[in-house]
Amino acid sequence: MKERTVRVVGIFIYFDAFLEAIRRLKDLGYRDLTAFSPVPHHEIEEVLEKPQSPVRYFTLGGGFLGAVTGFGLATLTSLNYPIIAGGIMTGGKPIVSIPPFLIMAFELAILFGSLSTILGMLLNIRLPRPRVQPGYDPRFSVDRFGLWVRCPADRSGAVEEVLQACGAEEIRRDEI
Amino acid sequence: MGIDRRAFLKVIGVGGATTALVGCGAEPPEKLIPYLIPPEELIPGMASWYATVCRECPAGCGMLVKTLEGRAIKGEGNLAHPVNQGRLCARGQASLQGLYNPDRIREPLSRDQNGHLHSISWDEAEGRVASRLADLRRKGKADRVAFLTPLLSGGLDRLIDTWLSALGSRRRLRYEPFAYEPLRTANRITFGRDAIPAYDLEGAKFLLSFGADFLETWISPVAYARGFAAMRAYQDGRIGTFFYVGPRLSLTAANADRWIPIKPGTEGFLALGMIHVILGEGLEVPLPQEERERLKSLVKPYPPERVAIRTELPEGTIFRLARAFAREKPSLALGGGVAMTGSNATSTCVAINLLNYVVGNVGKTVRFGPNVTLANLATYRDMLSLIDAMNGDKVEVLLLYSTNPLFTLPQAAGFREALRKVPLVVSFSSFLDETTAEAHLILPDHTFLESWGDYSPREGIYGLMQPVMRPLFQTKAVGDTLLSLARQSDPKIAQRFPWPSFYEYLLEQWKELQKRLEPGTPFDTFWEQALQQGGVWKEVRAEPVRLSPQVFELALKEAAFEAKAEQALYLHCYPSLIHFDGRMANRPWLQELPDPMTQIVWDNWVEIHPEAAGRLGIVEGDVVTVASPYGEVELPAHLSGGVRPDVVAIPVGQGHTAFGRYAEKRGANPMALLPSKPEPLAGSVMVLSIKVTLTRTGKRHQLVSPAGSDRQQGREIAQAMPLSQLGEHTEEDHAPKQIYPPHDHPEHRWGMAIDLNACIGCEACIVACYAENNVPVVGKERVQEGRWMAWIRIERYVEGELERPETRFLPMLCQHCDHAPCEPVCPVYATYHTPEGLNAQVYNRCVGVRYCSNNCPYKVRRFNWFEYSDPKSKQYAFPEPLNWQLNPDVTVRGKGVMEKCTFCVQRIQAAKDRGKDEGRPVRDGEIIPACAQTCPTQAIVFGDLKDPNSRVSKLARDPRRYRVLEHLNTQPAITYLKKIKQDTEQV
Amino acid sequence: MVQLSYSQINRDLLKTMSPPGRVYYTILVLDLLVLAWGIFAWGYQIRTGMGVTGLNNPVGWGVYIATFVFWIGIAHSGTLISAILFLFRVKWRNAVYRTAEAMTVFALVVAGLFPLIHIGRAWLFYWLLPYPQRGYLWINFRSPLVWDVFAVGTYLIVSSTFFFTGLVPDLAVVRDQATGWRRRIYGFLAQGWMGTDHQWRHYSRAYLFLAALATPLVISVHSIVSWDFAVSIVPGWHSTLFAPYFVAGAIHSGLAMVLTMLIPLRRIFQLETYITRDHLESIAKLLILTTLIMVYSYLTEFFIAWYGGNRFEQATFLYRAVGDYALAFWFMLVFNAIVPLLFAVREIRRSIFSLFTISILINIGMWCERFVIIVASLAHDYVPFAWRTYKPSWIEVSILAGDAALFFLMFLVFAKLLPVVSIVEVKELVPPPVKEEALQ
Amino acid sequence: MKGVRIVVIVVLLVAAGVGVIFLTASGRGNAVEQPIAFSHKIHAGQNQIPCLYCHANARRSAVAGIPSVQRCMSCHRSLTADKDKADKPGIEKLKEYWEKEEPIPWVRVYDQPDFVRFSHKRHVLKEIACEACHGPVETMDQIEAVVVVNMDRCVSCHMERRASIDCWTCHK
Repeated sequence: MKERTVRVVGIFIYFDAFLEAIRRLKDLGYRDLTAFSPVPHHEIEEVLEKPQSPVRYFTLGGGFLGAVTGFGLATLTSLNYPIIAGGIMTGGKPIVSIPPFLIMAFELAILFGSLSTILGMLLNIRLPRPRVQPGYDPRFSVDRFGLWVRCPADRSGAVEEVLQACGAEEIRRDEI
Repeated sequence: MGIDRRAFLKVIGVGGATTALVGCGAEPPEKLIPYLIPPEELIPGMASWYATVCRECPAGCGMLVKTLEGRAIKGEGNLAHPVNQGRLCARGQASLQGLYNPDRIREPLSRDQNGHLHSISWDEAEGRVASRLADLRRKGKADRVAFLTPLLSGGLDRLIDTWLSALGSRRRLRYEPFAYEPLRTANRITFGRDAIPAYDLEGAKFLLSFGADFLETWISPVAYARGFAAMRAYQDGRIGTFFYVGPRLSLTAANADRWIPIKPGTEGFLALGMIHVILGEGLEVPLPQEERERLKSLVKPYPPERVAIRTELPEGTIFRLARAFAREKPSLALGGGVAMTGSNATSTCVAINLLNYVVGNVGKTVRFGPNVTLANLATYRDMLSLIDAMNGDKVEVLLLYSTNPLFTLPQAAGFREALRKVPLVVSFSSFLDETTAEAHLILPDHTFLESWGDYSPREGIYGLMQPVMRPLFQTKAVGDTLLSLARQSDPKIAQRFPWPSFYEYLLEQWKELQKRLEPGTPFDTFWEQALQQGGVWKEVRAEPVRLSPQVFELALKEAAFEAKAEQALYLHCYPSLIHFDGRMANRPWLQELPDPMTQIVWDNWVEIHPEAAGRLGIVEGDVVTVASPYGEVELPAHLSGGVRPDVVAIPVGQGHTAFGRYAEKRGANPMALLPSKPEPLAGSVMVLSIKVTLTRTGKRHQLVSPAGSDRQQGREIAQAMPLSQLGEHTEEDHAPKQIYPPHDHPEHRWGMAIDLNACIGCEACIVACYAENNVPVVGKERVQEGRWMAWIRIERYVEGELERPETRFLPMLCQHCDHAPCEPVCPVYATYHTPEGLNAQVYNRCVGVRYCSNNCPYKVRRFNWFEYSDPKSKQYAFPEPLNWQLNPDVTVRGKGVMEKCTFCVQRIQAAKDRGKDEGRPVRDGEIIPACAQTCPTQAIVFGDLKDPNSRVSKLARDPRRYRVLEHLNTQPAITYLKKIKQDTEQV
Repeated sequence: MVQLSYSQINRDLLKTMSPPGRVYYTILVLDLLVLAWGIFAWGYQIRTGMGVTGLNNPVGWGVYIATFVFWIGIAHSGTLISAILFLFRVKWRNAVYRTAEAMTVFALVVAGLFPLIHIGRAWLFYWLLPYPQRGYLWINFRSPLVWDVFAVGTYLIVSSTFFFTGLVPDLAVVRDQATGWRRRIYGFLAQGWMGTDHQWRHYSRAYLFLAALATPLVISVHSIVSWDFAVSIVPGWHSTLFAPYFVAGAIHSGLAMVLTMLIPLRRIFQLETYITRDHLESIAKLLILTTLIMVYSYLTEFFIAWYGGNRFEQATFLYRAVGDYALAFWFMLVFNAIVPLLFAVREIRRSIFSLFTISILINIGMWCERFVIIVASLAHDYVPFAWRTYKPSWIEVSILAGDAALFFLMFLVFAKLLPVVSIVEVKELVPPPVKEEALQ
Repeated sequence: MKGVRIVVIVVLLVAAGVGVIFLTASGRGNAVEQPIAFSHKIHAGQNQIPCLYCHANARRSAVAGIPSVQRCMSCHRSLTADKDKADKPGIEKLKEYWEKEEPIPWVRVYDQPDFVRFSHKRHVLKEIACEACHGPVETMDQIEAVVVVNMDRCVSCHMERRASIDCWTCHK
């Protein structure tokens, strides 16, 4: 059996204090930090030193897939019913008419790109889920900054101390 | 009473009437009704054709009727018939709508005390007539029976005469509203012949019509149209010249090189003035000296300068006309149309006869011998004496057959009042027209398509009529009714009529004919041949005629015009191409057919020159009271440069007060305005003999036409070229550079060529298309809204200034473009290009986005704005039994679907099918779309453009070729040939 | 902007979602009545046929398609504000983008109905979709209408996604303030959003990419809509100018519509502190730009029609100016290209009244532009014999009204159920509370 | 997860809708009560009467045709077997129709919509077996449309046999 871990929750009013707390905990070697804020702040990311989001690859992949699908769909279906010149002749235009089919490619590239971006985001942040995780404080979405620190139970006191030192408004310890 | 559908199904067997469903839907299970005993030679799904004679006007064109499973579905001209040689006019095409008219009288009717009509049995109806006739005979008053028929000839004509004289009466009148009395009388005066000769338009080099609308209604329009087209065809560097003299720009006039709007009633002076010039300049053919001198003195009072004043024409015109007429031999002057029915009509016709005579046309382009049957007609004066007799209680029984004098006689003649005095009026009419509506007993005849009979439009032509289908209703052929009445009469009469049916009687008549014409042929062969080819014809030689001494007594008087006021305008009532004398006003196809000149549909109007209208403060659509000394009518005004400023024109044929849902309450009947007094010499109606005043009523009436603009605004849609430029050089086609490589048409590339020089704008093609392709009639309001459904239209454009308009006609239909703009815009491939070069429209695939129509530069696509195909719909276009005419080879389109010309793909399919059966390719000329088939002038040619030797390919290389809106690179399959402009200044 | 605290923003902006009063319900009921009438009119049209409209043979498209293009145009400014200005980091967008984005989605929904409404056999609309149909048939990808299906469909999906994505953090705000069943519903909609650094990190990326994708999309959509006309051969339609001209026009009308919607909205919800006169002025400034593009487009169009020497083109433009639809033409010219230039005057672009009035005039003018382009070109095209004019029928008017009612219905519902101003993004504009300051 | 579930449900609904569109209007089997219980099994199966004997027009016309009552009677009048057996109500009925001089109101089983142009002749002459579209008629007592003759079927067969698949070959 592994060592029992607990979650220490610190709630902050002030952003600088909040950042300071993160910085200090990081310096102390705490890796499992989750920062809550009502608005996105680059500073948090910087402090946490997280890698760049991989959502971009989803976008790229989706876009590429969409372009291929769009062009392929238009081309293959045009060749599906061969009356003259391998398809259905309209207005003397070639059966595989590149310019309009590029429009299909473009539109589906955008569509697939967007949808896979969303998909990528959802996969990455493990959403959607029906409800918030226990221990989430509704104030996080209003004006409070929150910090979860997962640490072995015996280290929780030290964490609380750091939080306290940085001026956390409220400190709580959840069993998990 | 409804149609006996069950009985009908017994006949038609499998197939059934066309249902109208587009799209996939659950349909109730259909019944399959087999034949009890299959008729021989009748295979369900295979068409049979029967030859008969069109009886919609006295021209007597031969007709072939296509029937499928016992239903007549399409009428076409009989190629073997000498009159029309395979062509039919718009009215002939519409004869099927007489047969299937929803307002037909379906069984015998009798009028009760309250004036209501109710149905009775045939036995009872005949019994009542028979007993009255017997009664009269007992009282010795058998001569008080009068029988009024239209122009008949052959079996039925003879039977009626025999029957009537057996009864003891001679009051038999063959009545036609347009009986050409002045022409006949003039021929008697000039040549001693009470006859109308054959006119050879084809042979003439110079044609001069004095108000004879030979392309519309005059005598035999289909035959003349053919002759006219041949005369106008480009040959050896020239085309025939045609001048039209008359007060109104009729369709015929519009086809002339020059319309000379002469002062009404002065045509005779022009003719005499021309003779004056011809004789004076020695341009005449050699004439006996004495005759020449007498003629010279006859025309002496008419020197050109005096004629110029009378006719209001420049003197030079008279000289030029005379010289051209004499020089261009043989020429032909035509007269005796309704524009020439004033008080001096006969003398005018005599003058025209003399004009033909002095340049030697008589015997060449005017041929007595193969005379037109019209000479048997009663004159208007005969009608007046009948009216007198009726008023004098000398007519106890009036029998009316297919004639509507109440509508077609001048109302001042008093037929209505006289009719009320007749104790028993019996009508054999198929429709409840005005006169029939006054009858006491109605014994409805079959329509001609259901009847046996024969008709001879002129000497040597014996057209045979056979029923093309079983009678639709409880009607009875008039011949059979007469025979039945004879049988019910006393035995002395009965034994004179031993024939069990009119058919037997007809056979006997034809046995005599066979003895006369082909004594060597067995009768059965003769009869079968006649049935197959639609009659028998024998060459009749022209007989020489000489001037009758009577002619020199000619004294041409100034025409007299009666008027209520000084400022009055000449009234010109004319039979229109579409409605003729009004007998077909109940045909929806014709009602919806735009008048060829004004383009107005479903209506009647008074045409007035803008100048006169401006003076009177009248604008388009103002309802005006037209008042003559004899009566007045209210009609909407239509402004047009097509009449002289001192003339107003009203078409005859509308203004019915009875005659069914389609005919009633459309304008007014101008017969109310005409005088009762006949023309003194010929005894005809003096149609153009009064002046009328126009006053605004303050009411407005929308006159509706499908035409957006009658000017082409320099867009060169309908093109023409001067004769002089033709043959100068032929331009090579520069194939434009294409972005995309051309695509192949593996087997055929169907195409069409339309010769604008041949198109006379008669619109027969439109009706033929309606009939062939189940095109719905939508009604006046819909046309106004821009929802006209015609797949082919005749675009009429006016060029030049108002004083000297040049009219161009352009048949516009789907161009079946190789690069069709409509095709790529369809999201669901409902329209596409077939391997044979057709622009296809698949109705059941169409979702109705209408983009194709927007993108069609020719605007030939038609959208189903309403549900025209569902009997449950309020807008149902084919009320029973009109729906029986529907062509089962063509879908009846449902609402929300685009449709358009298919080049009659069903005919292409049928021809290919025949070819496959016979193991051969389709032959050139084998496929004829409905429009091309009926075209009286053969302006439309269809064929395979891939075959360089096909007629259409050759025409597509003609130096006159052009394509409409060619710069759009739509590459249409239709090549137009430019109209040729005769250089009239040289005349 | 006045310095506000996070909680103040929260309070103020959530207030718009407080239970509505009687006026709201009255408007809602009226709106529903109009909508119901429009639905009835549509039903009647389907039953009887397209003949109940004023459309006819040359004029196959009328106010339905004109309004379709109009709504699509309206939609564009939403994306412009939410996506393009986002990419350019324009600050003033944060307060207004939610409304603009909502307008995009709603406008697309009502616009998307028109192709359905105007087709002759509306019950077969699904034949236009790409799926294997009976008998090996597919749709024709060469048809601009299929491009429309794809473009508008993509646009609707992407902008709804974008809209919803932007909403999620706000939904979490609402969830956290709500109670009972509302909490459960918003909780479900917020999909467990907690605002963790992890979530924000991916979210910001995704949002950025969506914005980046939406930008070319919005340009392509109106280009494709313009190609409905430009790839045809109808004089007055067949023009290479159309794509940029339509995109500019779309943004022009869309910005005007944003003004038309925002001005009453800020008044009703007392959001003057958030949507300030400066915001409105910024939009007005953008409008000057689009107006100049419009002026340029019009002039180019006229010049080419004249200089091109094509008689049909010339006739079409002459007909527009003096023909049956001259009134609409002059409305278009004056309202789109002349009146908005008044915004050059500072007082005018800062006056709420004149902003509102001119925005409405631009809306009218832009609708007239689409009407003139469609109807006047079709009424008089190549063959003079086939010319005929078109007048919308009461059915068309009813359906247009119903469709507009649907738009306002969605807006009314939106205004009460969702935060009309992005709470998160407004907070972003405010510097986070800092201890040093508090100490001072 | 709920969201996923909803997506799945929506996808399923759409699929079901498309399925319904595909499956409806396919003209599937509709055995109906005929006025006379005529058995193809007896005629075509047991007695081996060729199809074209009764449906003679199939090789001459677009319409295959239903045999006339006369044709039925031409056999049944002379068949002595009919006289012996009393338990043949169908034949009794047939004779009734014949005597009343009334055609028999058969109910159509195989039908094509009005917009379809189909010629039996062309197919029979190309020796397409009747069963290809009409199914094993000779095994059926009561005729039933077992083969779905819709555009899928027409086109696939036309493609296989390299017959024309031009729309206007079959649509009018």
